[in-house]
Amino acid sequence: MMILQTLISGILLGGIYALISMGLNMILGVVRIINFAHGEFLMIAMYLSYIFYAWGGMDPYVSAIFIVIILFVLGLITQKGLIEPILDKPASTKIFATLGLSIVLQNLALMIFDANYLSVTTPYQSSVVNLLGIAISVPRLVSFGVVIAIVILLYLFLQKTMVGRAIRAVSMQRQAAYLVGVNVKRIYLLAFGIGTALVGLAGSMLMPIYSVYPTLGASFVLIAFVVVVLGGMGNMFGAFYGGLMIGVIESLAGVIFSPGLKEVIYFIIFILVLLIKPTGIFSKGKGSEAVGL
Amino acid sequence: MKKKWMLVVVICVAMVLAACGDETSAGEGSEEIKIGTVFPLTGSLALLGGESFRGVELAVKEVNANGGIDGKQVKLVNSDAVDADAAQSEATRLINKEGINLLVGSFSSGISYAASEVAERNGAQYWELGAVADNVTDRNYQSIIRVNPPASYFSVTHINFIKNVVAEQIGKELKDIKVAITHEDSAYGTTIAKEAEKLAKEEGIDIVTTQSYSSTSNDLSSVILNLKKAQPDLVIAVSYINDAILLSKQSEELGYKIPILVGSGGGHTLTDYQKSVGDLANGVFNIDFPQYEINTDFTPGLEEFMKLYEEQYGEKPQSGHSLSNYMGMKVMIQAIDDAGSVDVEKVREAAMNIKIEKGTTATGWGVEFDSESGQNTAGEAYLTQWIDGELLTVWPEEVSIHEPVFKK
Amino acid sequence: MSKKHIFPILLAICAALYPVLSDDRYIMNILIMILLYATIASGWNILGGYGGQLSLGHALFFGLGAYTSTLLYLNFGLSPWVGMIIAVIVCIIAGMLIGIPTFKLRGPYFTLGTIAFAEVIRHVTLYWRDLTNGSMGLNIKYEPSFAAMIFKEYEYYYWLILGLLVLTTLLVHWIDRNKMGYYLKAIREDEDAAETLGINTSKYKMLAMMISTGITGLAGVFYAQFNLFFEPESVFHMNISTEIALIAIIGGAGTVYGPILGAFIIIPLNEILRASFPDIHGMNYFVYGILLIVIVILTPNGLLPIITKWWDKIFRKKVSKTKGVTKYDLESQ
Amino acid sequence: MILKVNNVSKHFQGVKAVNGTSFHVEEKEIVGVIGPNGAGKTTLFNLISGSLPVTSGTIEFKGETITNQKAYILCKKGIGRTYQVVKPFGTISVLENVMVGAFNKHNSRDQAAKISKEILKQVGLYEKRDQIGNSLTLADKKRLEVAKALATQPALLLLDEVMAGLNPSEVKEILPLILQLRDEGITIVIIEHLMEVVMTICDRIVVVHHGEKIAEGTPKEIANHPEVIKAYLGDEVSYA
Amino acid sequence: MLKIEQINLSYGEIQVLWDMSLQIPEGQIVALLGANSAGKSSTINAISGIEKISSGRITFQGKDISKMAPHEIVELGVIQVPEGRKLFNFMTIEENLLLGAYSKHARKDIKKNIRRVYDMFPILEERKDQLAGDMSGGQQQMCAIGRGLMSNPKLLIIDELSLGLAPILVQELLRTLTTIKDEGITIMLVEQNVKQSLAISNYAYVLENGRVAIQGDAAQLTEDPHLKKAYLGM
Repeated sequence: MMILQTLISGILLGGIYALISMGLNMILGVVRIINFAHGEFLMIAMYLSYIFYAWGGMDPYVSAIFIVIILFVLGLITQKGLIEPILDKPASTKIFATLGLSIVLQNLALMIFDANYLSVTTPYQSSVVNLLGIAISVPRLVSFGVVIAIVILLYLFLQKTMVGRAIRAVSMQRQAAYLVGVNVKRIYLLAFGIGTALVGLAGSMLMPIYSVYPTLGASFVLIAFVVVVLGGMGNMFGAFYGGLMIGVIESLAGVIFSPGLKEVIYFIIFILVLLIKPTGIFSKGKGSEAVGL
Repeated sequence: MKKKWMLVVVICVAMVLAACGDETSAGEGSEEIKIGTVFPLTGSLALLGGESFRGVELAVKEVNANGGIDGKQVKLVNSDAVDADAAQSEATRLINKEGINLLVGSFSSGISYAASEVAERNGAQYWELGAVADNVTDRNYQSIIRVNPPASYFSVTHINFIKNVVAEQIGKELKDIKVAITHEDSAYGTTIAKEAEKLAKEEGIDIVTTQSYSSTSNDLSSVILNLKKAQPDLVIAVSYINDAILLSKQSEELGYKIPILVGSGGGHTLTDYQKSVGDLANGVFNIDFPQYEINTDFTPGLEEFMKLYEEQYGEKPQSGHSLSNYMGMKVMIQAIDDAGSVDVEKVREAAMNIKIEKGTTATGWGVEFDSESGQNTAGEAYLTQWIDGELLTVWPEEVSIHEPVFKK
Repeated sequence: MSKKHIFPILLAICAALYPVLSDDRYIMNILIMILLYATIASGWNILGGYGGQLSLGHALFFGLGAYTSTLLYLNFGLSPWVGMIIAVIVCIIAGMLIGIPTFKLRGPYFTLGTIAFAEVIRHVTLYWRDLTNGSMGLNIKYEPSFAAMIFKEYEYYYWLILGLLVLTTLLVHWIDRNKMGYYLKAIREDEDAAETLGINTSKYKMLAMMISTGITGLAGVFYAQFNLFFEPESVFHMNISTEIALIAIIGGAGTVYGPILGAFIIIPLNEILRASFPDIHGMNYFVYGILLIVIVILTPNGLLPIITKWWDKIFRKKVSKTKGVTKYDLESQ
Repeated sequence: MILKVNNVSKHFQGVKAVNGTSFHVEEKEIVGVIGPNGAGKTTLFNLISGSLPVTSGTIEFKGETITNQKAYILCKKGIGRTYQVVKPFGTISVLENVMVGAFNKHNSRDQAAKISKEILKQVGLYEKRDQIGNSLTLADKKRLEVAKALATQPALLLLDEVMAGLNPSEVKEILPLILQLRDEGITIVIIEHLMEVVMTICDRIVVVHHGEKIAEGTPKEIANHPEVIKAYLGDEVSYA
Repeated sequence: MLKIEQINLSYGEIQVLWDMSLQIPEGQIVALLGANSAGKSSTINAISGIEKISSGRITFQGKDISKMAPHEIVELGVIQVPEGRKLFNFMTIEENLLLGAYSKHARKDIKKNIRRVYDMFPILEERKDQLAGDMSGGQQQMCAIGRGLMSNPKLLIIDELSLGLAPILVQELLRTLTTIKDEGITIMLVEQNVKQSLAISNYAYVLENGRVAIQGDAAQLTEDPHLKKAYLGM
């Protein structure tokens, strides 16, 4: 029972990680930028969610629609203003530009909101469904449902629409994408926008569960990297499986060993995966190598 | 070769800067008493660091409004000590550049260590008003004075509470009571947990499990599942805000009702905690510095402080950190007043001679310094409880305004 | 002694004389920090700048050095002077052990691998309280003595770290002028091509790693003895790793003096910004972040090459390096 | 016999890039390897120089089996090579580029510099020794490739299309250089598309097509070999 | 139809095309021949807008396309089938073909065009759900040509069609090209395989070192002794 409960909690937690990581992965796979400021976009989304709640009395699940749009636009601005000019610069420039962005956003939040932990109160925030003796938190279940929905929608979008195919095409074979008439720059823009919009959605889903504070992003971004590498860089759905895996590993490690060793264990797994199958456990092999990272 | 020229220039510039530095530090002898503050105002410790600083600010405002010390106004020279490194550098700046030899801080033990090292080395004096790690005063530095009670005092209250109140309430022998400890693994959590474990052992209390975790952790489900497995009668939690919230929310989510949860300051005191977890806060105990819903007969001056705070900042205090820093600062001011100088040795001597009875300060603490370590031995941590959304002081009796409530 | 060595020697002498001229401890403290970070960044530079292996996990070795010597001192009373040697050895071995797996990774994978290793060690340190005292950190009691490497006067620290930096710079200078430097640069530019020119790339990367981690560990020991207190967060945190790399990159990675220049920019900048906005919490880092972005975008190769170019333009009328190309092209048509 | 390639194959995920090729090279010979694009010539070089492991077969150098040894070891043993896609060390100077190669046999910087300068004079890059690698023209980058390989002081030099992309006058400049190297005792295997070059300087020619050797012989024999003509100009079929 | 006038192209400081001019008349197959690195790929990348020329002019149906972005040029109907196929290896054959119709003007004809491609290469229809990366070289080349046809091309530029393919297959593919030409699509054939390409071409340019060295009617060039010399040095 205990193990089952652990597994379920792990899977639900993994859903949250997956939601955050899918956006990071989209950006990584298509634009080929390691976005160290990804966690800060999550933080922004949660602050926005708080603002909608505190000033407009809007439930986080309702304001999610606006937040996704706002974050999408923020993503476009970031890509256009910061990322596009440095695409041809050396790796160190890319790393420190996004690291710089994360510092800027973190402290912007501190200046505006102070260091307070802000949270929303919803009637369902501590609701629990009991299933055969296993307790399942309602907001976590909702966010897991949203993750599943997003995975399906993203799948349909990427597989069945022309733009979706173009996004995959750019991540696989940039030059040929040009030759079939894809406006590659616009695809970058779109991918970055979708990536931040996804993390915006993640923020809305997290708001009933967590509080928001300026340095919140830092605690999620490294996990997101682990998830992405585990699932396979640029492999859009690998992030989903990777997220679930890390969630379960984290829960199990906490119960079996000690909660203080969770991070150690998943970082060791991360290193092992990097060494044994750097393309990620869930990649089809050469696929993510072709992504070029 | 040309590269080296650049270095010459850079070094020269640095030297010129250095020369300028010399001049400014020479300027002293004004009609002000300058005191340097070392608090984390940004970064991850900013929330309570800022709250602590406000207490210091208010005490100074108050004394200045009353004519200052011997007619001299007190001027705070502030610094932002985000972490131990910054504290080291800022303390050095305050002492050597601003020519200040009295420092106060700091809320965080790491910052306290770093700043007090600098004070010791530079012949300055460092007053700690909030950090709780015992080790800060265990070093017997002549430069350090601490007003607030350290972590081990928290643990004493924890164990006394179990011994004197809980045992009777749940109808168990002391040795049959199962206690679990969860703590975040920074210095604050670790010290209190370690002390509590030690004291519990002395009292023969059974510690069934100790769970440590990183305070930046996003998920405490494994901690909670481990608690669930251990089936304790009482859980001592040492948490910052984020993990305090997670602990309450997630145990609810995982269908585990903690029988008696006793926090240890930090997160469980904060109104943010109560706001985040809502009704789940009700019934949660907490051991901390004095809070505001307290028997004011025992804490004269508290109401004035509250008024002053709201006037100044337009909101209610987040936690008792501001209050204890306020009280500590007043002790410091008194010491300077008694010494009639800012000479560190005189101030220390004056401080060692201060004797204040318990129940006569805004925190209810008394003052009696241990001349070896510089630790105030008359301070104490109180037990509060969230009752209907309010953090009421419930134990010990002299400060309580409500009986401890136990859910059956 | 040739003429070109005069300037650095003159400079080092000037720097060494500084404490005689001024006894401002605040400035001295900042200078010590600058020299410390210049040393670490110079160490990083060997691997990251010359070898092109962008490590963002160097804090690991900084902390490892600090912990090794301090634990030996606290538990066995071993003098940090001896502890220093042991710390360097420990760091070199750790560097090797980490190098073996991570050098199989290239580009961003390598960077992420180094971050992961540093995180593992940070969390292990936090967890393994019996050995490391966990997050409470280690505190050396302030009892000045030469054997304990604790000095009352800042001058001694200053001279110690200056000496360390000079030695490091000499070493980097030597590497720069010798086979190893050429090989590392070749590896940075193109590993395959380097291999076919007879370079055992794994061996040289490993060598660079070992030297780099040794220096970083040494600096860690100094840091422990200077601050007398440190905790896992203050030595192992990723922010330290990024700051180390940033200093080298902003100054000019892959040049002898770039990291020193970088330290003279970044450390004072931090201090100045912190003092500039005492009332708006976060403003200093906000500005720092913006400056950081602007600098790395405008000068991807660091400031040193640019400054050198200006210098040339102003003081020397040397033919620019690219002029030859056009001339030759005209001929070849 | 300095080099012997025995029945060597290289498969990439089922694609047979090199398929059972055998040939040998005598000391001080210039051997040309020709064949259409994608015939597997460069892969063959990668196998000989140790840049890629073989799938099957053996390679012998100076009578010693060297199959699947690491590239840097082979370089130490005396196999030098150039890349068809030039790989200059872009941000360091031309002289430094060549010195990297020279360190293969010399540890002292001064000596490496001395040798490198001589080689740069030989290939005609001496005047540009202070330019950085990336600033060179394609022709000069090709020269630099040769110079780097030469600096390792090889006994066997593998030249991969060093003349592709050069204009006729540049080609004319580089031909005597190759002959001179041979006279200095270096054995040369050369992949080349410019038939004019191959036909004039090679002692023998190996023709590969679809990863297999289809012909071998003197330039004259090769020029009239029907298989070769077919491979190059295609079948004599007309559709129009 | 396509007119290249005096273009120059450099990669950084390396000039690869020197005052190159050529013309492609509508409804013909024009071959662009030459050894490796002669400038063939640079020429067509300049046409496709992937490389930006430093001077000169490229016009397509009278419109200056030298400053246009690649996707705008595709929109005009100038389609390149790149060297080495460059398929999207982890997509199915059908998805590859569909992506061919990415440009706006081609989307309305998706159904019609995909039918046409499948009729032309029945094997592609058989294997439409397989990953492109798993196909044989010949099938991949068919897929690449098919992808080009999906874009409703007016001018189809085919780079190194014969690369790595068996001669019989090359013959077959070249024969298909004549069919495509007969449907009214102009073709620019970039090839190393001289005889076979000349056999189906109307006109040919031979490049050498970024310049046009020889040009003329295909039939005429076949007999040109220069050509044999250029290729075999005989």
